[in-house]
Parts: sequence; structure tokens; C-alpha cells
Amino acid sequence: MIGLNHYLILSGILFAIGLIGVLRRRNLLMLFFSTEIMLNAANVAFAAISSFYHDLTGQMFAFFIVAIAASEVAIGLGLLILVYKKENTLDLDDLASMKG
Amino acid sequence: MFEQIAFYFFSVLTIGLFLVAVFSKNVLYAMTSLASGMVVIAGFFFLVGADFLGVVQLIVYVGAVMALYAFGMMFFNVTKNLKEKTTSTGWVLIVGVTAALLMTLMFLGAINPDAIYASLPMSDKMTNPEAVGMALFTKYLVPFEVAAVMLLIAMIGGIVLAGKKMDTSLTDIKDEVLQLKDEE
Amino acid sequence: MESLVYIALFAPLLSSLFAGSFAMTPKKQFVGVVSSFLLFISFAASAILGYHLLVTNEPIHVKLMDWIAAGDLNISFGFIVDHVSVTMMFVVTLISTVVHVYSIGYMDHDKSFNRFFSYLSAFVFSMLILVMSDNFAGLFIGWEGVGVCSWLLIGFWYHKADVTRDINPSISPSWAANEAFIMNRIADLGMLVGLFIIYWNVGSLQYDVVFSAIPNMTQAVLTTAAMALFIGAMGKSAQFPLHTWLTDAMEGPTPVSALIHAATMVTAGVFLVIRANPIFALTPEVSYFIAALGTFVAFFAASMALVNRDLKRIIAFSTLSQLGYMFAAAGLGAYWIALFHLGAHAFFKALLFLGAGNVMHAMHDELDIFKMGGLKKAMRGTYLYMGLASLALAGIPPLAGFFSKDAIIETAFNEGSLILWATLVITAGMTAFYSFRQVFLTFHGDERYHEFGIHPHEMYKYVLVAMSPLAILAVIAGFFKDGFNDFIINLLPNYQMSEHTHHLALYLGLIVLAVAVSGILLAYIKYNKRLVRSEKTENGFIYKLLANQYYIPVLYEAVISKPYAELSKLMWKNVDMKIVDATVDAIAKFLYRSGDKSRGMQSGNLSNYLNWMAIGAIALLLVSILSLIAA
Amino acid sequence: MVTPIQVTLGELNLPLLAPMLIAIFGGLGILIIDLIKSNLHKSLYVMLSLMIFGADLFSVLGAAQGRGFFDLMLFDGLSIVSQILILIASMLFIPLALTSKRFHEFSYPEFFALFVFMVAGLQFMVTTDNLILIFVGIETSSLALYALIAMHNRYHSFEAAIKYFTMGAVAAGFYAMGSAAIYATTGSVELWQISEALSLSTENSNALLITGGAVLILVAFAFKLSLFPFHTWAPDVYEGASAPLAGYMSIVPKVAAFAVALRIFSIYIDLGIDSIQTIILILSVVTMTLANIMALVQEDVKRMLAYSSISHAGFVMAAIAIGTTKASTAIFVYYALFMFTNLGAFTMLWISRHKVKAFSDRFDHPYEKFAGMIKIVPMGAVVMALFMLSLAGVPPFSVFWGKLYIMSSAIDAGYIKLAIIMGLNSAIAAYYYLKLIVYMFLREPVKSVDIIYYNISKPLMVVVGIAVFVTVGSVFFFDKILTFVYTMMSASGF
Repeated sequence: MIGLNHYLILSGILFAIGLIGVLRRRNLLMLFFSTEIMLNAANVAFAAISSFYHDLTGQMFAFFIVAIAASEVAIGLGLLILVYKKENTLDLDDLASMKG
Repeated sequence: MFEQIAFYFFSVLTIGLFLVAVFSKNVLYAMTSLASGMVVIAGFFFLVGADFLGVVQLIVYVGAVMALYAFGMMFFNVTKNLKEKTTSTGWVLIVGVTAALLMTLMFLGAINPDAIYASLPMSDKMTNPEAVGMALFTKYLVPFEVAAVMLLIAMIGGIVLAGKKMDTSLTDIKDEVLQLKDEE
Repeated sequence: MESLVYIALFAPLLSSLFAGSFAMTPKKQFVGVVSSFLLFISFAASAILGYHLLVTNEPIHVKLMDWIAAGDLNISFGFIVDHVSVTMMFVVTLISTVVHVYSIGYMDHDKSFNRFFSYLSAFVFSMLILVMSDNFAGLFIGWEGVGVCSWLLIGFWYHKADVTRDINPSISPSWAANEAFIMNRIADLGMLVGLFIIYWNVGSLQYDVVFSAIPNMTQAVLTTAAMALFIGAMGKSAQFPLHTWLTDAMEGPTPVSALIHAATMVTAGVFLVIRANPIFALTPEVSYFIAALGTFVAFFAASMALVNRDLKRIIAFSTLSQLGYMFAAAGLGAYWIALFHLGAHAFFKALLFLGAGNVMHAMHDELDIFKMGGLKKAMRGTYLYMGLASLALAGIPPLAGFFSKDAIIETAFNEGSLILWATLVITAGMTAFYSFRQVFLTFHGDERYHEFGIHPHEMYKYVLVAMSPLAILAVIAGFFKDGFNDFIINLLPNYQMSEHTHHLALYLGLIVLAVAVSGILLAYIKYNKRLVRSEKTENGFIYKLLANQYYIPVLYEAVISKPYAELSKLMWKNVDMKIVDATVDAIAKFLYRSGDKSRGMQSGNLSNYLNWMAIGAIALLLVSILSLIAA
Repeated sequence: MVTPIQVTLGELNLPLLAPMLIAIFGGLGILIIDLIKSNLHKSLYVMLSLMIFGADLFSVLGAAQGRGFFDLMLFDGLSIVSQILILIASMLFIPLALTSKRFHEFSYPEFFALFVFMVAGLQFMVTTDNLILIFVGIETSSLALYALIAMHNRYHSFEAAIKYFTMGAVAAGFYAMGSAAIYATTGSVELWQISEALSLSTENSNALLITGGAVLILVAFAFKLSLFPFHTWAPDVYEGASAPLAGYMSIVPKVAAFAVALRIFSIYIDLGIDSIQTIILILSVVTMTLANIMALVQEDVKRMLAYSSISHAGFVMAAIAIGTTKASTAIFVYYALFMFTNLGAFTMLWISRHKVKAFSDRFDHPYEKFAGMIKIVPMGAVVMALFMLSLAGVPPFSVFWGKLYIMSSAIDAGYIKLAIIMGLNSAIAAYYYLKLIVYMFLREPVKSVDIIYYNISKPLMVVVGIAVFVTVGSVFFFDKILTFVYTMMSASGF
């Protein structure tokens, strides 16, 4: 029988994969992909808990996470376009003018 | 039995796809596997009975978000293979595996669903979309409206930031020069 | 009424900040005017509060906030306007207002005009905190505040260079300022000990709480506390042996001398004894010591004033002497008389100092009275003021000084301590002598200043007008004695003469009067016509002893300052440089280096930041797991 | 069959929404005005925004405390206090758009609309105890903020916005995951139910999941509050953003985040879950110390102020761990006082902002710029020195009272060591604030500084004047603020 724990552990692993991507990627676009994975991991957990508890709240949370992810993409792409226009690159390592 | 098979199948699939998305050097592969991973996640939603959420996942994520990314990718002219100096894989794996272990440890413990009191109980009388609609337009009406404002902000922000007006910066140009421009 | 309390208290602060904001800019007349006006507002508020108290007889207690509420230590930042503090407020703000206006004229040509007003108002603010606080902690803050302000003001002309004692007995303004500050710090230590003793035993520094807890304290504790508090009072009120700073403090601008070293700050010690009267009333030994010391200082200071040639120093010595009178009264239990003398003295002493300032102004900063004489023609108004103030100081009826001083001498008689009484009577005669010696030498006789090519001129009109309230009060303050008595006994213990003394009051008064008048006569005979200097007297032992202030400053220097300087040098070379400095340097260097090291974390690379974030999150999770395992 | 749900308007408690609705409709109004007639002068939008915030503040003060909208909204003392702070700071910020020189962001009416929307988002964030609405509120305000930063339109500000955005997105992931963990243990996303469920939880319930969820959420808030090691964005973002926005960021989003963090973590601390309390304490101590040390070595005043703001946030974070009513009060009293001084200091930087980096290749406000300021603009130097002294915690200026109150609340609760560390940190901090004073008063001006008052205008002077007034006059109304906040806090049970 598949229990809630199975889903939650899956969600945790997906979250870790997202985290790995965040750590590893140096290209901004790829980095944004990884944050999407993290949010999706949470969504899996919410949907699963929701169904196991027979409670709609989890699904509600998941909806709003989807909405938030969509909004983030819009602002994030806007920022990327700005940087790209100025620098012609999306590499993180070129984006370190402020430090110290 | 079906549920078990489906779960494990989907699990392996998502983990694999997302790993490709994270590790692939080829942008197209990464992108495609991310999109397919999202589709599989919609599969999970159907599996746990959150039909409407699954549909939303397909439409918003796979439809809108991934399309946006695809457009972005074309705009940025990202070549097929990324010339990316990635952080050393060993280090990333250590951190990632530790994180995964900790998460697993966290979610491994006993959870007793019977002790939980559902604040928005699902009833058998309503289909999932009906129930979702009911919840969204009563209890969660305010967040729904705020989310609308948030999308509006994202839209305005996106338009402003990507707009042509940002090409010349009033911040960098001296005021005397601006004066001349105004008079022209 | 509460808002009036705040207005009275904070108007000087506002004035100080206002003047301070112009501190670095050249002189601006309006700074002085605005400051004076704000001080006047403070005075008006104090006067209204005084009237309110007179009519309703209800002290006003305001609590600004819980000032220090740390653990069990709970000191509320409260102010009380009761009979004692309102008297002090009235005196302080009145004199401050006059002095502020006076300073507009006096500091006219000083390039640090604005800065001066800032300091002066800050001083008034500190003084008001001192008198209005409803607890010992606030009193101590004000106490330190006036110390700092007086340091700033005495050393106001800090750019003057050091000279030897022969040329200038106080060496230089900055030296005098440091001396005043250090001596006060020594005494403050005593006071701090007293406060700690009280806090240790009572658990509060609130006046009312402390005083109501007195019955539970042992005699030994009370005596120690009273002693320690009095040591603090001795420093601020320049009692022997901590008196040398007061005359040296005359290095400051004259308005400062008038305000700080006559009317307000130096009376803080007396104020403390009066405030803490429930403690002192129960410690008769300490009280008697205070009375005896006060009497001694009265005589001691007067003796030094007899031969001094410096106009301001004579007045300073007379201040010392009068403070001695106040302590004598307070020590004998006649607190209200001490307070009354404090007020009356403040008026005529401020007047005297401001008059001296006028003379100094006219004489181009020359202070040697042997070089003056016959100034009355050129300076009618000042002559009138100084004459009036000297009459008051000498204790000639019906001026203020007579009533208050006579009451103190009578008290000494009433207490049966005939030695004190006799000393005080003789001192009264000496007071009369030296004050008129100074008046005659300055204003009467031959015009000796011509030799030095000085053309004296009278002070600005408005300055003289501004001084008039003080003159009026110096004349009439004595008539309010009975009224003040009725007013103040609501708070202070009433002190009345016994039947026996009461009988003799007229005769006692006549004796004092006779001694005083003979002192004036003696001065008249000796100095009215012209200055006759006799080599023999001036080379005599006693004259030399007095003129050199009993050699006490020299002694202090030889016994304390010099060895201390040597020791400090030694400490500096061996201990400070090698250990303390090195440690401080090492700490600073360590901090700086670790700052530089941790900068590496801020590499500017987003990927690095994200790594930190992930590591942080994992570390936090690990910590929570470990603490769960440990639990 | 769908059963209609019966709700009366009274139960909905519509007036609770009034403040946020004013802001949202105000923002829409600005957009519509721009549609009708474009190229209107920015001062119109400044006035409009001020009016919106004024009306907003008015309705916040007028609204009755209580719950509404299916108990989703929670309008309690905490929410009122933080909304007042948010709105006052916003009203101080908006006039800073009226500089004498032109800067890119203020040429957009959208800037003002986004700003007003952001404030609405922050208000939602503090006016609920539902994790969903908190999340949506956070994201609404953050997304607007990212755009506002980037609209300054120069390379540094893009970099700042990207850094802030990316880390913010990751933090959002942590928040979502943490909420999922909490939801898994308690079956609810409403804090009062979570609190109930946690207090009922038994020995064999999953303790790791309980703390783990809290820790994940803590990561998200530590990011928002710039606590070590999640603070790394702050110096760069403050440097890249325009000075007023940096000042605003150092206060307003943090006030909101503190309000929510207090709501969430007080549950754990009240239940005696030590690990959470320990973690918060460690974060707080490390943050204030490390940020102080790093501020020591800064060459740029704005960056120094950024690190100082981080340190102040760490200082205040300790109050959450202390957990008494006094400590919760201290958070907002501290920010109420810190707000004026810090905004004032950043406004002074804004006044001295040149379009070209005249003094250094890298920095806008290096220390050298302020050398000898007393000789060039004496009043400005005195005002700046006043702000520095206040930030250093010199009595009787405003921040001193805040510091004193936090430290006394620590001592009251028995955290003597914490209070000592706080004291030591204040001592270190005094060094770098005084460094600026030394530069301003004792150094000779470098280069020919024609005008430091480059960007000055009447509105900016008014803002600085208000800041000075509060900084200096705080002695007089500190106790009033204290009593108000204290009653509000104790009424809402914190």
C-alpha cells in the first residue's frame, strides 16, 4: 500500500534535486528551472496530504503555489531580458560587480 | 496494486527527468525533461484525486510557464550546449544527498491521518472541481483576489522591465543632457 | 501642570541644541536672544509651578518613563516638583535667564559666542535634572551633567597657554577645568558609594521609597551612607579639603562664574544635604561634623579673602565662606534656613559676579583691585549694584543677607555650640571687611588705572537692566523669610528657635550687626581714600600664608599631583603601553582582520550566496535533529 | 449536489478589507490616470500615493479588531501596529521621489502603482494567520519590490534585483516545503489551528517533522530578515538599489516579516520547543556580530549602513526567541524608532547622490565623499552625525531607547549572556558609525567638492526634518509609543 510517507519522501527527494540544481547551475535560466522544481516538489506534498486527510486546504495551497510560480516567471524573465540586453550573457559569474 | 505501480513508475520517471533537467549540458534536453517532469507530476495529482489541480498543472505549467521559458530561450539565443562553469559536482552531490537524506528522515516518521481534523473536508457528493471552486470562492476568496493583484504586478513588472523605455537610462544620463533632449 | 514641568525642564535643552546647531558658525546675535528667551520660558514655567504649589500645596509628580527597567533594577525617569525643588528651580532659572541675557553683552566679541550659549543652556538643563529628579539616580545624572558642563565652561578659553603659578595661580583655563573635574570625580566616587549603600539596603533609589525605609536601616548603615553622600556634597560645594578648584574655576568667563560658581552648581551639595535630610537628621554625628566643617570653611575662606587682590577670587572665596554658612545651618538641622540662605545668597552673589564682570570688561580683563580705584564715576550703575550686593553679603539690614545669615548664626547659638557661634560671628565681621575692602578699592579713592592706560566705560544699558531683577531681589528677598518658612515646612522639618534664644534674638542680632558694621568701618578707614600698602604687613607670615591660600594648592601639587604624575608615567610606560594598549590594539586588529576575512563570504557571486543558503538550511536542520536526539 | 453556503455580510466583516482595498484601488487608479493622460508630472503621483496611504492609515486606525472572511483575515493588535509602521514608512518614502535631479524609476507612473500594490501585499501578509495568504502576500510584495529595484535602471540595480529575485525564489521554495511539513503534521495551514494541534500532539508524534517544518519556514524568514547565513543578498541589493529604496527595504519588508515570524515562531516558543528557540538565538547572535565585524571594513557608507541594518535585524531577532510580551513589544518599538533614523540616514545619502561616481570607480558614497562635510554643508554634517549617533545607540537619541528596551527585556527573561553580547556588539558598532563622523568633522575635504547637496529639494529636506525631529525628540514620546504597542501586543496575546 502506498502511504502518505511515500509521497512525502518523494517530494523531499524532488526538493533536494531542485536544491542541487540551484547549487550547480550558473546559468540564470537554468537556475530558474531548478526553483520551479522546488516549488513542484512542495505541490506534490500538498496534493498528497490533501487527499490522505480528505482536506481541500492542501490543494488550495498548491493552486496558489502554481499562481506564484507563474508570476515569478514573468518578473524573472523581465529581469533576465534586462541583464541580457546590457551584458549579452546570463552567466552568474559575470554578474558579480558588487562584493565585499 | 495499480496505485502502487503507478506511483513507483511516476516516481522514477520524475526523479529521472528532473535529474536530467538539473544535470544536462544541453539546454533543449534540460528544458524538455523539465516540461515532461511537470506532466508526470500532473499524473501524481490525478493519482491522488486532485483532478482539477492536475489540469491546472498541465495548462499553467506545461502550457504557459514552459512556453514562456521557451520564448525566453529563443530570445536569449542560448546555444545548444551551455558553456557553464558548474560548481564542482562532488560538492553539489554531498550537499544534495545530505539534503535528500534529511528530508527523507523528516518525512519518514509516523503520521496519523485520523488524528487530523480537516478544516475543508472533501465530501463524496461533490466532484473535485466543484469542491475546489466552492473553497476557492468562499474561504479562499481573499487570497484568490490577492493572487490576481500579484499576477497584475507580475504583468506590469514584466512589461516595464522588458519594455523599450528601459533602454535609455535617465539614471545614468546627466541632467544637463536630459534637458537638451527634452527641448529637442 | 505636567506639561509645565516638561516645559521648564526641556526649554533649556532645546536652547542648548538650538545654539549647538550653530556652534561651528560665526557669531549670531539671535542665538543668544533665542536662548535667553527659551530660558525665560523655563523661568516662567517654574514661577507658575511655584505659584501653583503655593496655592494648592500639592507636589506634582511626573513619570517620564521607566528609564532603566533591567531585571530587578527599576529606575523610573521621574520628576518631582515639590517645595524644595520648586525653590531651586525658581532660583536656578531666574539667575540663568539673567546670566543668559548678560552673556549676550559680555560675550559680544567672543568668536565662540554660539558655542558658549549651547554649553550654558546645557548646564542649566543638567542642573534642572539634578534638582527636579525624584530619585537619587536622576540626581546623580544631573550631578555628572553639571560637572561635564562646568568642565566645558571653565575651559571655555582652552586655547590659553599654561603659565606658572606666580603669574596666574590657576595656571590656565584648561588646567583649572581639569582640576575642577578631577576633584569632583574624586568626591563623586564617595557619592556613588553612598548611592550603592542605599540601593543595597533599600532596593530603590526613589526618594520617597528610600526615606520611608529609613527606620528599617541600622545606624551604622545610615551613618556610612550619610558620610558617603556628604563626601559627594563636599566636592561639588568645594568644602575643605576639596576647595581649591573653586577659585581656580574663575578662569572661566565671568557669566559662568556667576551662574555656576555662585548661584547654582556649587549649591548642589547643600541641596543634596537638604534633599536627604531624613538621612542626615538621624545621623547626629555626621550632621555635627557637617556643621563644624561648614563653620570652619566659612572662617577659613573668609580669611583668605581678606588679603586677596583678585576681584573674582575674592568673590569666589566669599562664595566658599557662604557655602560654609549653609552647611553649618544644614548640619545643625535648620534645613529650611540653609535653603533660604542658598536662595538669598544666589541673588546677591550672582549680582556681585556680574558686577565684577562689568568691571572686568571695563578694565580690559584686569582683575587686580590694586590697579583699580575710583571707578564709581565711570560706572555708576555697576557701582550701585555691587554696593548693594556687598551690603547684602555683609549682612546689613534690611537686605537679604541679613535675614538669612543672622538666622544661621542664631541657630548656632540656639544649638548651644558657642564656639561655632563665635566663629560665625567673627566670620561675619571678616565678610563685611573683605567685601567692602573690595568695593572701596574698586570704586573709591584714587584712580590708579590711569597708570596702565585703561579707559573704563560702563556696560551696555540692556545688560544693566537685565541685572536689575537680581538687585531688587537682593534687597527684598529677606522680607519673604516668614512666608518662605510657612511654605517650605510643608516638606522640610520646621526649625524654630527656643524660647531662650527668642528672648535674646534682638541682642544676638545687634551683636552680629555691630561686628559687621565695624568690619565695614575698618575697611572704610583703611581703603576709602587711597591704597596704602605696607611692605611689613605684606611680607608678614600671616599675610603670606593667607595670600598663598595656606599653601594648600602647592601642597597638593607636591604631595599628590607630582608623585601621581610620576606614577602615571611609570604606569604608562610599563603597564599601559605594554599590556593595556597592546591588548586593545590586538582586539581592534582581531576585529578588523576577522572583518576582512569574512568579506570573502560576500564574494559577489550569486552561486556562492545560494551555496551559503543551502548550507545554512542544512545546518539548521542538522542542529534541530541533533537537539532532538540530545533531548 | 452543490449546496449553497449561507454567509451573512456581518460574518464576512468587510471593513477589515478596507485598508488593503484602498491601496489596491489606489494603485489601479494610478494606472488608469496614466492610461487617460500620459506624461503627467511625477509630483501628481507622489501626492496621490500620499493620499492613498493617508486614507489607508486612517482606515487602519479606524478599523475594529477581529476576524473576518471565514476567519481568514486576522486584524489584531500585531497587525495594526505593523501596518501603521509600514504605512508611515511608505509615506516618508514616497516624497523622496521628488529629487531635484531626474532618476529613471520615477518617470514611470507604474513605479507608484507597483509601490502601492506592494504595500497592499505587505498589509495582507500581516493581517492574516493563514499560511496561504501570508505566502501570497509575501510574493505580491516581493515581486513588486524586485521590479522597483530594477527600475532604477543601471547595471548595479539589475544585478541587485537578480540576486534578490533568485534567492527569493529559493526562499519561496523553502517556505512552501516548510508549510507542507507543517500541514502534514497538523492538517492545517491556519496558525491558531496549528497551535492547537501542536499543543495536543503526543509523545509519539513526529517531533522531527514538527521542528523540521519550522526550520524550513525559518530559512525563508531568515532570508527575508537577512539573518546569517541568508543575509548575503542584503549588502549587494542595498548597494544596487537607489538609496531611498534601500532604506525602505531595511525597514518595511522586515517589519512585515517580523510580524509574521512572531506569529509563527511564538507558537513553537510558547510550546517550549527548545531547538527552535536555540536556533533563533544562534542566528541572532551570529548575525549581529558578523554583520558588525563586516561593517567595520566597509569603504562605502551605503554598504556600511547595509551591514548595520543587518546587524540591527539580528539584534531584534533575539526578541522573538525571548518570547515575552515585553520582547514582542520591543521588536516594533525598536523598528518604530529605527525607522526614522535609518530612513533619515539613507535620505542623506540620497541627497548626496551624484549621477556620476565622482569619488570612486565602484561606490556611490565612499567615506571620502563625506570628508570635511562640516566645512561644506555644516547643517548636513550635523544632521548626519545625529543619525549616526542614534544608530550607535547613544542616548538620548531614538535607537538608544529601542536597544535599551530590548536588552532589558532580555535581562527580565533571564538572558543575561544575550544582553551582554548585545552590549558588546553595540560597542563594536559605535566604531564604524563614529568613523563617518570623524570623516565629516575632522578630515579635510578631498577633491574640489562643489556640491554635496547635489540632489537636494524641499520634500527631501522635509523628510530629513521629520527624521531628525523623531530621532532627537524620541525621549518625549518613547513611553507613549511603548504603551501603545504594549497594549496592542498584549491584547493580541504575544
